[in-house]
Amino acid sequence: MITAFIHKFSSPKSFVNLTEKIYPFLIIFGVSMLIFGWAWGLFFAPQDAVQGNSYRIIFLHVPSVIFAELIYFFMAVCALMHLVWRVKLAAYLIKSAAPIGAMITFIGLFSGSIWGIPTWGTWWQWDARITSTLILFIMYLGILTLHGSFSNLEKADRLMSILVIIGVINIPIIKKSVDWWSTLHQPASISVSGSSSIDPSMLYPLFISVIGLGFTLIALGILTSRSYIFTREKNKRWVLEHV
Amino acid sequence: MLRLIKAESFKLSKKLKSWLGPLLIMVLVLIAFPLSIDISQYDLDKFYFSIIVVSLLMTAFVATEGMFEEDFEDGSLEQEFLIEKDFYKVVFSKILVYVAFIGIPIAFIGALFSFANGVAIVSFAKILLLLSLSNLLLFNLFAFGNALSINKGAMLGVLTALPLALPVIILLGRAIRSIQFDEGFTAIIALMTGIGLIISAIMPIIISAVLKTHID
Amino acid sequence: MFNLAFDNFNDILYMQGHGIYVWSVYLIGILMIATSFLIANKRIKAIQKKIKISNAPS
Amino acid sequence: MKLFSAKNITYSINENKLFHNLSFSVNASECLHIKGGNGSGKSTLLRIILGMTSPSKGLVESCNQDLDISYLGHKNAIKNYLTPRENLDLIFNNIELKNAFEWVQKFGLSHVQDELTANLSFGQQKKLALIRVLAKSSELIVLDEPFVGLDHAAADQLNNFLNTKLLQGVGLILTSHINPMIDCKVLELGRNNAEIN
Repeated sequence: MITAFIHKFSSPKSFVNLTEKIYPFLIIFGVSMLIFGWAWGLFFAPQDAVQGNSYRIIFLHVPSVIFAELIYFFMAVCALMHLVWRVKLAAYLIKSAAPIGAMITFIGLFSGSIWGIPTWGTWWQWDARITSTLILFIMYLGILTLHGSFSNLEKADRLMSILVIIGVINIPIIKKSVDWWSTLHQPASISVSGSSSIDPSMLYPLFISVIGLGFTLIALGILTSRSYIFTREKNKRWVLEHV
Repeated sequence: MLRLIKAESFKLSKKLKSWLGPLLIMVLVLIAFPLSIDISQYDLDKFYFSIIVVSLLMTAFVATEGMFEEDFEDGSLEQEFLIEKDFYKVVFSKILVYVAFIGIPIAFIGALFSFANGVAIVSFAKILLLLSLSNLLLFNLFAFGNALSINKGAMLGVLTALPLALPVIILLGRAIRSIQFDEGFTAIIALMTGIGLIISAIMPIIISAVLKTHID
Repeated sequence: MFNLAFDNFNDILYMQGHGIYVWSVYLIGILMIATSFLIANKRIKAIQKKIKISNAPS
Repeated sequence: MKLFSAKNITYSINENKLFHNLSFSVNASECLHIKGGNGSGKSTLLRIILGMTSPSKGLVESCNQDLDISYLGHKNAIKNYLTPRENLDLIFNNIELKNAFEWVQKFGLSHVQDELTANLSFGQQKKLALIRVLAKSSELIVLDEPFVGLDHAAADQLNNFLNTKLLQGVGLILTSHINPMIDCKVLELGRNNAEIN
């Protein structure tokens, strides 16, 4: 029953048809929210008492890091769907989401490093959050490389799904263990985003940019997955009719 | 199961470079690292354990390289599939044999060298136990990486399995500190034994699924 | 809430010495996201063209 | 007695169909010869029968859950850093081992049985690989191009052996581009269609 239901609503054809309809709304809403949030954050939000103006990187950095992890989580759900119910679309989505995840993780790492220079005086710290984000980045690359190394694409889909699931267990473990490790020699001296104590005038634009980046990334995901679905199913009749 | 363990040990004993190579690398790294630091300036026993961790990682990688590759290439895996219908026993006994024949000797060498570098004699057994357990974990994880890329050699496997080894390294570092300061060692060893048991039970299931996908 | 935090355009660029960090991060971030949109669009065009050519009545 | 049956098997790689809606069955004492050009999917079909590859559509049913199968594919499952004797030791238990060494003599491998397999000729290695199938008692024998690399005498021996096995009630499936001296059903794989004669 469940299997039949899932397969009916997860055909690549209906996915492409649906996403094509909602794409314009997503991209317009996402980009305008992003512009609004960033403009607010960059020009109108007050200066931070401690960090000065450098904290304005937060409006790009925090959304990136959030989606770096959310995208991986999304991929893990897809991987489960692919392995348990053999949903082809799920594998296509993993493959198209991975480069976006890698890109946004890179932006998160990069913005964090640049932010670190004026704030901590160093661009790198071995604390739990940064280390696990770096590992996340490496895992995205590993997933992409693994998928690229097979000529039989169905095999590649399955192995990639297994790796994604192993990775989703690994990320929190690394985070916890680094935390545990670093509390041994020094208490965590730097907290990257003290989100609980943040002022509302900074929180609103941050919230808006998270939503904006989220919708923009969904739109991007729709584009990449569409091109990938066409590539994989180029011999199917519905693709011919669609193009 | 006994048949598989016997066959694997026989095969490994005939492949000189597969078991002697990692041992030699372990010895070489342990000799070479102290030479590359100015001993008079630094306190060697402070650095020594990080050297052991690095060489453990390297040797575990070298030792597991091509673990399943040969059996995949020459078709032995297909034959095992026809007999067992599953790879769990094959994988389990292979990892067991590799840990017994390569992992534990490496741990012994590591413990011996740290003993030679001024660690108290009571710690020798502790370090041996600790390194053997870490090798059990590392071999399981790298075996997974190797299984993923049996069609393309080991490099890809390293890339995908190295992040998995990170918690093990952190745990190892923590345990070594506990030996140095002589506190909380039993708790950490108990934790590592628990993780080791769980991993060696679960990893073969995952690896077996990977291998099944490969012969498909 | 919507009072400009800066006095003039130069202040916005300079941000009391932090401008170089802030603006370079945003510039590179925006460039990367925009480029991925362009690449995705280009790929879709390419694959559509390829499918059309390979299935054109000959 | 039916050993196994395949129903409506379709297999496709990367959305390209290799074969479509194949149905056949093999009984005890029956031989199935799978023919077809290069890349027509002969080996893949064998692997589907063995349960290694899962078909895109369709069903393979063996009538006995643990059907004893001997298989020899393109990969000969021989360790070339071991001698033939050690290889056989690795594969067989004590009872089968005696049988295996009889075949070593029949194939004239006695004088090389303690040399490294890597130094043996292609034909000798092929014979060694065949012993895996010959010395084992099984209900179904599956062979992928068994005659490639064999000399006349060995090919005759193999034909004789397979014929006696068929009489004993063993099922046989093989692919070969030369016709074996065995009475077989023929399954011809072609482009998107297949016929059984």
